[in-house]
Amino acid sequence: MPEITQSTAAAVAGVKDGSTVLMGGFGNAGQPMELIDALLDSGARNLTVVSNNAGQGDAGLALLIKERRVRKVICSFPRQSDSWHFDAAYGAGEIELELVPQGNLAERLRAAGAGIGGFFTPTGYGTELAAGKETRQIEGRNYVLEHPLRGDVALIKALYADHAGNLVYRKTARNFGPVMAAAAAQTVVQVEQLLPTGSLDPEAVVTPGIYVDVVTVVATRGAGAAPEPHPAVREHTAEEMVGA
Amino acid sequence: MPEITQSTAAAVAGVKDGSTVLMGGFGNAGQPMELIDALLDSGARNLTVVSNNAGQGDAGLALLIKERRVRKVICSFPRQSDSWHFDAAYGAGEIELELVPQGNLAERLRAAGAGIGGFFTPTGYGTELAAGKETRQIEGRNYVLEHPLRGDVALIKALYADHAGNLVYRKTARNFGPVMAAAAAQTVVQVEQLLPTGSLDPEAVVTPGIYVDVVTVVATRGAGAAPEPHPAVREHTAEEMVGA
Amino acid sequence: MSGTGTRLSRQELARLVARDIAPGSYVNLGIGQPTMVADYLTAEQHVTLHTENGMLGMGPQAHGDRIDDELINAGKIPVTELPGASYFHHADSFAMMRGGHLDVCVLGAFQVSASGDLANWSTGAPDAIPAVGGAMDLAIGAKEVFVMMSLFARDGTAKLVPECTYPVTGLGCVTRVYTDCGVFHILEQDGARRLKLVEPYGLSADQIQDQLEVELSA
Amino acid sequence: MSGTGTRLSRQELARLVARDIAPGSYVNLGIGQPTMVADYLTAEQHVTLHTENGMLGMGPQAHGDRIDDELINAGKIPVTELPGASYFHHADSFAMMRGGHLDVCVLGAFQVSASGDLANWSTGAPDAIPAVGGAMDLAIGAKEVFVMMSLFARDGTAKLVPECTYPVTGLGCVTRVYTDCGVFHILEQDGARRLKLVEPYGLSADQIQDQLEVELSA
Repeated sequence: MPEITQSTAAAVAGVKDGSTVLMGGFGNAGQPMELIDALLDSGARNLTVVSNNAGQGDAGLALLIKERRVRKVICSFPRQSDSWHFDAAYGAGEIELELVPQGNLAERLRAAGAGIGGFFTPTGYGTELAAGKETRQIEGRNYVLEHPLRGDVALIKALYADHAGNLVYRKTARNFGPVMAAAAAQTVVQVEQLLPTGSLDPEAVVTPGIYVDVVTVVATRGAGAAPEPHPAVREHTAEEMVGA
Repeated sequence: MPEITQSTAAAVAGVKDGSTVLMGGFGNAGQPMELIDALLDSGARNLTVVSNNAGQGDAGLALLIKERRVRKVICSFPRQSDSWHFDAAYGAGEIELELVPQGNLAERLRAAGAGIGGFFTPTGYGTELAAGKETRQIEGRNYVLEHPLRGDVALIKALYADHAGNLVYRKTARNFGPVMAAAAAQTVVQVEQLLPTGSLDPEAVVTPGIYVDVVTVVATRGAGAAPEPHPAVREHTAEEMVGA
Repeated sequence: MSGTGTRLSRQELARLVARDIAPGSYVNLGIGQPTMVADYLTAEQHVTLHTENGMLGMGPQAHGDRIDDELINAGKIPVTELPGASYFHHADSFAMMRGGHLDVCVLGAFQVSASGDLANWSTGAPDAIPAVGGAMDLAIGAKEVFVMMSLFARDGTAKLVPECTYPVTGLGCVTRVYTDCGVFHILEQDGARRLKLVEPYGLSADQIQDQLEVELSA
Repeated sequence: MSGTGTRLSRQELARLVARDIAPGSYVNLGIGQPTMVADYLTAEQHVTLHTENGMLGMGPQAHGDRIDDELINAGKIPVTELPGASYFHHADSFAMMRGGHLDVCVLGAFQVSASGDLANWSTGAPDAIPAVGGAMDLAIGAKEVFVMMSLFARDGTAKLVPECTYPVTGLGCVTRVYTDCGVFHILEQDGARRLKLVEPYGLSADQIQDQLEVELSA
């Protein structure tokens, strides 16, 4: 059963100086912006951030980098037209970058959640990004050995949670959420709405509640806005309703 | 776009003598019984079958084994109270058994579908089932190297398919279906009902159509029985409907 | 550390295990005797049960009209679904186990060694058909592995042993052993694992020590 | 093997690629020029588009009211959803690519070698911020990798080269190269990869051969 909190500050309290933080999102889709804002306010520094990108514009991860709270970024695509804060920090030698092909990033996170100690991937074989890594030919194909990528805390965004912590996402905002939720010691999720246990159909749950430690509601689509239909949300009977 | 066939015989025509066949199911739940019956009728022999169990009672895989069509079984749990046909074949030395811990079986299938060349798993380390296998200590924990398990054909059972081949399952009958669908060169699925494309909500699809090659309808719950509600099935508008 | 006057029945043992599961835990109960633990979990404990064939939020065994052949547990017994449940495929289910996300797994055993090695999948009989199922995944996956077994086999030999003589399921994985004669904890101390008797039943601690070839830690 | 009198425009090139995609294919179109291929795919081709940020059944770019910040493609451009679509997470999406399930992937390139090595992620400039995204996964994952590029760089040097001088994205992965001056196939013959010009445009086959340092196969 996850902890439910109304405070984004309380939600991110598990992030300490020096923590490795997994941040969901692909571009802005699925980026837990309000949790990252709270992390900025928390003052935590010397962070290692694992995320697909290295921040955009003047918001979220970009601001953490601007404020030099991030020691190292592990990502696949730091260079964007509006990644000026990362560009500046990198140019000044004030941030470390570990560049990982996007699928290896996703698979390393998946391995961390799945208890896999390492895996042979064909992606990156023969390239600069595999330099120095162990390789092996298996059945005539060349592979690189990659290792799991674990987080102390994952900050992700989902559409709905129930009180048991089950999550569903919305369209391509799903992206890294499910694998990061399983790869961190503590998973913090911001959702549009929190529903009673029994409201999400077990066939359509994407992230089971076992992976979720803290839930906070951030209605980014406007407070009081009616939630849009989602196939997982079902009409619930009194018998099925648990929690509130 | 999968091939749609009304004939289970046509559906399993891709299985040849000597094929490796992945068979879904955990016990009877999710076992594609009618496809296996068609496979028995096809006369294909010298098969390698990958499945969690080695057949039960006098049906499905048990009959294939009884008829000595199966050269080798790769499974986690062949010994059951009613696995007499496997017991007899094994006792007579007429079937080979590769015993794999259930989670390694699932992960090897997953690796095959995901293009992973091998992976280090803690499961089985130090046991008879890891005898002779490469091991490695990673960050203080001991692991065994396991390799992908590919099929020529997967035979699985789902609840509904749409004409694009998207699948949803029912309760614990989901089990090995999704990983086997991705691990075989050809995936054949029997479903209760085939729905127009656009009927399954994209948020709730479990197996995307890209993994499905042949679909056949077998109404095991009684022909003409009304399908039970499933969260993925949506009211479709004329605009959304494609196919028939 | 005071025991009762009598050995524990299977029901009493199940109640004891249930009592020791922390509120809010995610738990997998193995096939056989461990399944009985479910009967003693209270609603206030908010324990979520996992079954490795692809479900969290498993409810009690199904009877009568509620039996559904496609809603079964790992022992292939029809079960029910509780509010907050979820279904997932086999690779995801075993990733959940292997990845250390379950708090407790309760298993039966043929033998447990003093250092927590578990033997519960094979008697090593040469003519037996080997079958492992999810035993090895369960053994190494959960944060805590509780074993339920009788302390002595029918022939009187102890099942808590210096080294397993049956084929092992996993090494150093058991954290607690619940037996009819007492509860044992296997604790990591100074890099070594020590076996400690925390609650004797029916026999005194000294009587238990006398019948074991392993040395109990103080 | 007869070409037209003029080099191909980018639109003509996109049309050519679209024509060569087999009906019923699952296709990933890379960021930039490859995206244009979508405009020339016909409904009768029943091509299903994949975007690596977690979707099959991607529709055209979204405009106006249909723009949804949570429905974007790999280039972070708002797109639409077609009937039969499905969403999945990043690990599943890249498993789909790496596992060889996509029929065709279309990519841009800085250079392609005669043996099908691809260089499209980095110019190797020492002061540039490196960024790879999904390029390396796309390069090695699909059954066929089509490259779209101009045959010559702005400085006139050929981009079809004996060996890539830019950092490679993947080795031996490209199967076809679509350029303004012609279409090349990279074929596996007798264990070696051979580069074959199948359709010249604007230049004759001899003229193209004269300007390349790689030998074209007959």
